[in-house]
Amino acid sequence: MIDVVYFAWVRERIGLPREQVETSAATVADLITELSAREDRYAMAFADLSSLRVALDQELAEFDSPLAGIREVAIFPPMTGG
Amino acid sequence: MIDVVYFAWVRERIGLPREQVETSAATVADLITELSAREDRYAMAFADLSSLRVALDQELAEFDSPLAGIREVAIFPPMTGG
Amino acid sequence: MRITIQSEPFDMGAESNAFATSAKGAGAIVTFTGITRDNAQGDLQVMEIEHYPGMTERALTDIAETAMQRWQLDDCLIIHRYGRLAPQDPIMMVATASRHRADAFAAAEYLMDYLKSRAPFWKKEIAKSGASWVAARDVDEAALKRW
Amino acid sequence: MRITIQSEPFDMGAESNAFATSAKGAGAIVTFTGITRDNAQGDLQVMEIEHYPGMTERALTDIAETAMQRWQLDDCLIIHRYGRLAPQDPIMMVATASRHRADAFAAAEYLMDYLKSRAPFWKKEIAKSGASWVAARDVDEAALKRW
Repeated sequence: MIDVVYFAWVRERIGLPREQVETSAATVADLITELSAREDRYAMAFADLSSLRVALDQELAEFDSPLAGIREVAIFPPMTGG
Repeated sequence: MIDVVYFAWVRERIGLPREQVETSAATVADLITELSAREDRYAMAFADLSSLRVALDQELAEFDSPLAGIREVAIFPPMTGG
Repeated sequence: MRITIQSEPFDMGAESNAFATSAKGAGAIVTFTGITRDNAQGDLQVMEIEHYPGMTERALTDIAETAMQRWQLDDCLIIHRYGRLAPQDPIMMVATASRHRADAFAAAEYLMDYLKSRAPFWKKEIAKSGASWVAARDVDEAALKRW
Repeated sequence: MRITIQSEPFDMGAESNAFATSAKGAGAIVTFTGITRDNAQGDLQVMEIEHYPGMTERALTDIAETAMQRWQLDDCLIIHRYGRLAPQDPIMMVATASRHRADAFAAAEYLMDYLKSRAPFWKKEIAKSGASWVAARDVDEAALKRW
């Protein structure tokens, strides 16, 4: 079980801010493929990987970063602070 | 007759902030040579031209700038504002 | 070094003065303040800022610590708001203190560049004409390359 | 655009707030404040700043107008004191307002670089150990080359 959190329009398209996911995905990319296959709202939120960023346990990461040992995956659009 | 004004250590070495000078010097450099010949305190203040800056009618100028039509010559060290 | 993430408004002048007072000995203080701008249509009602609690503190602390190591700074400050902001409200500010103005300027620009594109904040403009998420700008991503 | 040359102290926080308020519409405000630093011996009593009345106003106006033309600025501000300053007193400040942070930063650095070496101010440190004129630094002259 892994916590998956969403922000901004990713959160809005998926319709929830956080969920627990039962997965054996090896990488963030695998997890995204798995969720996209599950329901349309995920497929729509994750359609364009170039407009997504990810963090693992609150550190920025890559799509091919391994999920082993990770408790929290965050998926969100490019940040717009400042 | 031209007004000549001095600032900072140039003023201190010459011993006055402003004076009127009767001169037919063609350039700032000529005026400096003329004043330096007049008294030691000028010669000492103007000994190292590389540590002097000049302004003509309140605009930065060069040593070879002509004095024709100028009312006020200022001689001072490099500026240290800010 | 102080990092503050808050929903409440802040007073940039009072924060600047407090920062300058605590950074005694520094000759140079640079501040940057980001203000909520109206949208192109001129009908912005609210700017909503979402953030990632936990990661935000971490990301800003990392950015500030890197700046403290990379430049000769006496101190640095980051304040960033989240929640609902009105047009003209300050969104965030950074401040840097150094003996040297070049270090104070460079560090402030570095903090801003990283804060724009590497700190987990997202802005949504809520206007009469509709709501939309502010898009990241290529120029902000490109700005990171210089560091 | 405001240029103020004064012997009285000023409150950098209050000036920053007033500047930001008057520059409505700008998203980015940058300020630089120069503070009187103690000398190397730690015995500075007074910093005396001499200036060239008339030329100072002219030089600062020229510098500010050039910045306004060169960058996309909504407004800019220069305040510079003269006379006798105590350690920790603000000496001067500049502020710039723009839609774009890059313009606000670049213009503030430009103002500072020119103000350092092209505005007719001279600083004298009066300390227990003696009085001396602050020497211009090569690095300040060199900083002008980038513009």
